Amino acid sequence: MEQQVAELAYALDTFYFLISGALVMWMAAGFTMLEAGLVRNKSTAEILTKNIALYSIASVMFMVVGYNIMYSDGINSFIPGIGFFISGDNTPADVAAGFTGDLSYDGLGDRPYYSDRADFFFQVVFVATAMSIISGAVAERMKLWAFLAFAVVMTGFIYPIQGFWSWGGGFLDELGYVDYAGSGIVHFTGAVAALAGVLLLGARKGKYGPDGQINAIPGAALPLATLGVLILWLGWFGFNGGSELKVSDVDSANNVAAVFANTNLSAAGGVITALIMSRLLFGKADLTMALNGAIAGLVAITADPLSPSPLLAAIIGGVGGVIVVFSIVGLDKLKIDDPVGAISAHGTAGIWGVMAVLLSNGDATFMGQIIGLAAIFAFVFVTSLIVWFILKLVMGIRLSEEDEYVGADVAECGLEAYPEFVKKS
Amino acid sequence: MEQQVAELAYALDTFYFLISGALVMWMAAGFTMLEAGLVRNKSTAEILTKNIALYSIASVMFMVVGYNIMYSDGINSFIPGIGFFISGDNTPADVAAGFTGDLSYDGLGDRPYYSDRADFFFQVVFVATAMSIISGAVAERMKLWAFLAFAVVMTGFIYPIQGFWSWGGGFLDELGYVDYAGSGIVHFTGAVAALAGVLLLGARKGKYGPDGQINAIPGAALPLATLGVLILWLGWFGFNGGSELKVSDVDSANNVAAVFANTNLSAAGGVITALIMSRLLFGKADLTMALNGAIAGLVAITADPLSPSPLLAAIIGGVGGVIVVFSIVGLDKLKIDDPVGAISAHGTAGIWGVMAVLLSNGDATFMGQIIGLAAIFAFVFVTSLIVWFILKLVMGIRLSEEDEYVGADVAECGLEAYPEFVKKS
Amino acid sequence: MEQQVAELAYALDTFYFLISGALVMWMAAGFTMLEAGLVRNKSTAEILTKNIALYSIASVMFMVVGYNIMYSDGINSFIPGIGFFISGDNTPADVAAGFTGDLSYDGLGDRPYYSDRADFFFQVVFVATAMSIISGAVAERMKLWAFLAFAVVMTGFIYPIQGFWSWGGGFLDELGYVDYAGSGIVHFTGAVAALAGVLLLGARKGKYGPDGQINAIPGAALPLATLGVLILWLGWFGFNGGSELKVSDVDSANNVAAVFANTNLSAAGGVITALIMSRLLFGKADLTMALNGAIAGLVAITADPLSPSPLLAAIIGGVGGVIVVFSIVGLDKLKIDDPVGAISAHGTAGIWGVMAVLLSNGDATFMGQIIGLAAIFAFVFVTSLIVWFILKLVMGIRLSEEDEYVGADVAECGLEAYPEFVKKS
Amino acid sequence: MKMITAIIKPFKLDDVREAISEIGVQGMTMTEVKGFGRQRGHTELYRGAEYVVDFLPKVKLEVAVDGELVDRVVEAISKSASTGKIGDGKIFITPIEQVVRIRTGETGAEAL
Amino acid sequence: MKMITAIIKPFKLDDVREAISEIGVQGMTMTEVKGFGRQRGHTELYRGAEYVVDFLPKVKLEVAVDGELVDRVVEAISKSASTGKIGDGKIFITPIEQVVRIRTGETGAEAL
Amino acid sequence: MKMITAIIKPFKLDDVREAISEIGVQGMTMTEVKGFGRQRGHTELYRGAEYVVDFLPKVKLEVAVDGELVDRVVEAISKSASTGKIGDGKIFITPIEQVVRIRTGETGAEAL
Ligand SMILES: Nc1ncnc2c1ncn2[C@@H]1O[C@H](COP(=O)(O)OP(=O)(O)O)[C@@H](O)[C@H]1O
Ligand SMILES: Nc1ncnc2c1ncn2[C@@H]1O[C@H](COP(=O)(O)OP(=O)(O)O)[C@@H](O)[C@H]1O
Ligand SMILES: Nc1ncnc2c1ncn2[C@@H]1O[C@H](COP(=O)(O)OP(=O)(O)O)[C@@H](O)[C@H]1O
Repeated sequence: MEQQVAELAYALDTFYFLISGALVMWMAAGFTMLEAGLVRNKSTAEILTKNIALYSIASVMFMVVGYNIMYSDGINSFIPGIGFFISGDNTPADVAAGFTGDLSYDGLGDRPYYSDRADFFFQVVFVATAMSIISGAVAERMKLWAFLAFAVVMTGFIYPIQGFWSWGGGFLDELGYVDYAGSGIVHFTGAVAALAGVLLLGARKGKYGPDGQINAIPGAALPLATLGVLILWLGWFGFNGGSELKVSDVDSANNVAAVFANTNLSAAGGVITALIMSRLLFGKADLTMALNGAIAGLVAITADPLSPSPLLAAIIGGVGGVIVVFSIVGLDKLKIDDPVGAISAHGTAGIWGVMAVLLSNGDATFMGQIIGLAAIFAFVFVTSLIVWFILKLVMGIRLSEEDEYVGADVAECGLEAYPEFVKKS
Repeated sequence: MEQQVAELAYALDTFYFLISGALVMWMAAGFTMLEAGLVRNKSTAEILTKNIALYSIASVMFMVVGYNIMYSDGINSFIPGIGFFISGDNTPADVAAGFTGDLSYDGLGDRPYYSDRADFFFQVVFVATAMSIISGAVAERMKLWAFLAFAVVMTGFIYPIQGFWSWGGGFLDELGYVDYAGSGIVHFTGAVAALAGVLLLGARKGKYGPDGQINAIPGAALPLATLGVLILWLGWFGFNGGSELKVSDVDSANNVAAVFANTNLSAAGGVITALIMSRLLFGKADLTMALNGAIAGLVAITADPLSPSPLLAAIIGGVGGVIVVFSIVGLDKLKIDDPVGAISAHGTAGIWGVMAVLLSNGDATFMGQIIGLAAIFAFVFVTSLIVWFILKLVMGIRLSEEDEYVGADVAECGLEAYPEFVKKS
Repeated sequence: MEQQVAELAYALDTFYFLISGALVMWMAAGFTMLEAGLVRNKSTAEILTKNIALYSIASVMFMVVGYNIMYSDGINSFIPGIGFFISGDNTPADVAAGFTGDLSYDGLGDRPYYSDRADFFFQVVFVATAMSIISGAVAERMKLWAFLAFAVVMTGFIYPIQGFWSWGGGFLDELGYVDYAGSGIVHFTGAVAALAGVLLLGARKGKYGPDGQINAIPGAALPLATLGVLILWLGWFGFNGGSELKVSDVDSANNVAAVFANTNLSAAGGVITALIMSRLLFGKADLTMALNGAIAGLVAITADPLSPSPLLAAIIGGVGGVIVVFSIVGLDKLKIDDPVGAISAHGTAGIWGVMAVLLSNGDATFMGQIIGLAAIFAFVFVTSLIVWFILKLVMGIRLSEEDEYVGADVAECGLEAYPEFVKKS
Repeated sequence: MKMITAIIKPFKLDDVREAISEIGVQGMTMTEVKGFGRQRGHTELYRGAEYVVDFLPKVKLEVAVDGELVDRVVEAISKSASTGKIGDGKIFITPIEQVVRIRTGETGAEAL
Repeated sequence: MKMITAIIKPFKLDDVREAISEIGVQGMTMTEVKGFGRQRGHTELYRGAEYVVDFLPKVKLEVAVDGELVDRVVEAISKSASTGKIGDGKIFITPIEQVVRIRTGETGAEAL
Repeated sequence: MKMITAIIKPFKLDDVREAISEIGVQGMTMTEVKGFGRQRGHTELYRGAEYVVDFLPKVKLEVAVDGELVDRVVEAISKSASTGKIGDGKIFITPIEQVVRIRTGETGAEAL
């Protein structure tokens, strides 16, 4: 029976991984809808195109090279190795070989306890998530093909290299940097690459007035934006829930359950505080702030959705909801134009999330967390800036003024997102 | 191996719970889209705000106090106890302790067989469902913050108290009231609270003419409403499928499978009959009736999705689809204005569902079902009415006439759901 | 413990089936949104009605008779038997009886290893998928009730009969036709029935000009179309992933994982090549082509998502993405008007998928694959044509010119999909 | 023959239509327009940034009437469209030289 | 110079545009409007409740033409817009005192 | 009193509004229209099929002004709406016989 029990556990963990991965894949739809709802009509079809294309590019690039960089043996703990394509999977014999009769995490030893291919699938959707964050921040003014070129480099190299540092066994792992499902490794990374792009790209025309005034450019379809956030919320159960990496024993199952409950509560906390903040600051219940609040809550808990009590999880999310509102207003003051609030929700809230680990997780150290953030920032910002800059020289990254005025949809995709609806000019 | 098998079963049941709960969470998106599609443009952003906020409030309030009321020891079988926050989880030792080598439900004894935290997560999304029902019925004219205040009381106290009666081991449980996944406990409850609110609130301006005529106020975006119903349909597999509470042995697995198949067929039956009814009564295939028919079918089967044969399940749903059409038309005659048909689909069809248990489930008694409905109605209606009334006195529950004319979006949220689209005035 | 392990495996496989089936059910929402996004405003509510109604009819008809045809004993290997309604499920004793202690597929013998009701549920959503394909191709000009009448025959008889040939143990199965999850059996079948309908129905008024010009009729809401494709993408993990039919041992689990990864990569490949093709051919990145490319990639891998390496999977999808672009342009040249590209994405790409099996699966033969396609085409085309023709005689299948001009929404459903938005005339 | 063009508040449309119909005018054409005038727009905050709404939604009604009816129609519109608050709108009277009913080819007052 | 304003059925727009272009008129301006007239709206049922559609979608075409062309344009519109059914619409002719082409500052017939 | 009707490029709306306001004109009415003219539309490809966009989005501004202001307003519009490229639009001047302010019943120049 031992073999059977080991196989069943392997099957359950693999299935759990795959379902988690499918939920994370679903986040691609969440970002797509969120961004399509928060840009203007005239940039909607292009942002849709960008999102479905970036997901596809991420999938292929990570298969071709990224996965093998991130989980390489590594030349040293800073420089990963390289490899191509995806190799085979475990055999029943591998699985049975080291089985000690103990299903718990500690009893695993070196034994493979889930399918490698399932692991690849789960990882591939993470890199797509990081890339999705970027498309929103540079929306409405960046050239489609320049963006997709950046996606090739980001998902094939930049993300995997920094991912190697923590999850591939590199120096951040050794240093004790704690980041359960990737507040820093995924969300902050995406936000930093976005920031580099936005700085080079500049703001949308008309966003900032000549005498310093900040003009609102309302999103065209808030139901889609709301749907997007609810999709992300659902997908996040896979993102965080799957990051326990095991469900097949009592402790792991309890952990996964705690992660689900905390993830939900943190998002809820973010919504509530962001809504209250916007009521206090602006006098109205700004729906888009509540939406960003939800994401901020989700990002904030992602660095450790396991250790906090449910109450603390709600508070961590709640603080995230406050932070995101101030961050959005603050970035606008700095004339950093982020149409969907991605840099605030994934970046600023990501920083908070990484530091909030210290509230409940004894394994984390202040220095470890700070160094983790600094390393990610330095590496991702510099490499992204270089890549954006090269693209700028080679093909240009910004739409011509006329194309921006007409809209990326007609200029880049040759069609309109809502051709039959009469729109305000 | 015994310990391992017990742990694996625990893990599988926990995972099944969590996935079911995630599907139920997804119903929040379903309600949001359904309601956003069936209100007018000018109330859309506000209904989105309400939905995401009510879900968040439900999550937090149930964590803070609701869960501990619903599953308290109880002062007696009418009055539950109270407690706060969520406590720890089972240990591997607890799980192994009472393991008899029998995985079936009967063999469980007192042994915990799934994570308590997963149970909390599964329960928390149910209370959000009940609350979501209400937002649709009071849409387009209720003040945002009054509604959210009601949500605090409903999800923290009213729902948990009546939930205690059946699912927490209170007097309805003792009396033999049968309600598998909550046609009464969740859906009828939501509809009754909504009814109390609507009665106090009155109809939308222009809905009923001076000489008794009933004016149609078409929903602004039927694709969103349809998406919402399909989301609910999917989520309901978690709602009903998870309510078996166990999947880890042959009988439980078969039961869960039967619940999935029956839930699907009942919804299908509801669509078909509602569509035919609307063709017969109105001469056209009214899509919105088909949508309400799907929900009515789902609600109707929820009180017992296990006992009926697949054919009977389709019939129970089909009757639900007929009932909902007449209920919608009937409530309009009574000048009870329910923009999305929530009271009919969850209330009237909920009554039918609770009584339809008698068709196939020998454990249910006519008196037990009737008393269950009566108790829920009496308690929820009276308490809700009181809360709505207090809110009316304290802060007012209805938008000013001008705000209602301008629309809740601008009045309450300071933005528009579709700012760039030209709309009919 | 043997009994327990067998039960646990049974439970896991049943749960895996149900979750896979739920994901496939979700594809109904995908088709609905895709089609609602690609038709014009004035046909949107009707296409929504068709989609929710066809899914319901498929569910009921397959329960009443289709399932019993498809999985009948068969009069011979061409003519299936008939039967009605759904019978009972396996008992714990059945499951335990033949348990050899070997969980692998080969060790199963005749032993039931998952719930029959779960199997029914999984199958029922497949027939709905086939039917969904049709609604898009005949959109904007077919009468609602004629379409629904066709759905009754298609889901109750035509699909089950040809399904019997391969999956019910009929002659295609004997002949060695290899079609893992149904590129041919489901997708090509749907496309062929659609083609028959379109040929009888003719093109939408204005689609083809008098002197051979082809006029574009842009879809009204591309965000919905994109959402639809992302929903389908997610649902396809259930469609292909569930078609392994087992997850509970190491080999099966690895297979399911490989299927997930390959399905994802093939879709990604289709997006990338379709986007590049549209850039090369039309000068712009046509989003709708990228969307059809995703579906073509998914359809193409469906005939064998297990044997190809990840790289080959991406290539198979990539070829699908190229094929679909040429197919769409080609069908337009033949004046075959398919508003959503269903015949190309499911039919042409389906043919490619069935033949692409030969690239990696040694069990498939050229003749077997060809005969499979030919048999499906011949049977489905002829029977569909006859049914469409009878419907044409009996009730008419095409909207009157005036109704088509006004739009199916007002003509058939008596309402508008977006009544408040101002639309271009 | 005159064209009476009225810019009114959207929610008064039904009242105005009824008032005109009562006088016996059988047709009119309505356009959704945006008005800028003494009734100032408002400033909204969206994500903390300002958002000025200058142009307010108005409805433009065009009614072609025969000379003798002009005054009565103007009066009917004035009364039914008035709320007494700023932004109630304007009525413009302009000359029409000829009218043709497309269906019949009728011209002049008969074409109305 | 005259302004010819035609209210027509939306699906006739292309025919009318072609008919006018053939005469040599080079420009026109189109507005989506709603018409109320002898062609009555219809009553729909939505969820069992009545729903009166009073105002029907129409297209308003405005064509400024020099005096001599007026009759030919009116005739061209009349013919191409006619279906013979009620609701075909009207043509109004009104005087224009001056025209300016913004780009060049040209005025009068040259500005058209 | 005259009605000045200008067909302009949509993105010039704000400039034109400001230019007119500066002269002291207090009100105007804006309509979204589609223009057909020398500025030809373009052909798009959608799924490989052609798609001609004939009518381009324009904005129609209607400004009623008292006689003396007419020239200044026309000039202000001309200047502020001009890009020098084809399609800049036209200005039409037509007579108004009477104006009424609905709120007060004022007529003539006072009603503006
Ligand atoms: N000079 C004008 N020319 C054209 N339309 C005008 C003019 N002045 C006002 N309007 C229209 O009339 C509407 C109401 O005018 P406003 O000055 O706001 O209030 P009131 O009508 O009470 O004086 C404006 O929104 C605009 O559409
Ligand atoms: N007196 C009027 N003033 C302005 N527009 C009118 C008038 N009468 C009719 N119209 C416009 O002409 C359209 C057609 O008129 P209607 O009376 O329905 O049919 P017909 O043109 O065949 O007489 C109306 O929908 C309306 O837009
Ligand atoms: N004869 C006309 N009558 C009415 N509107 C016209 C006329 N000619 C042009 N227009 C309007 O003016 C706009 C600009 O005209 P166009 O010929 O394209 O360029 P330009 O104004 O530079 O000559 C057109 O889009 C149309 O709306």
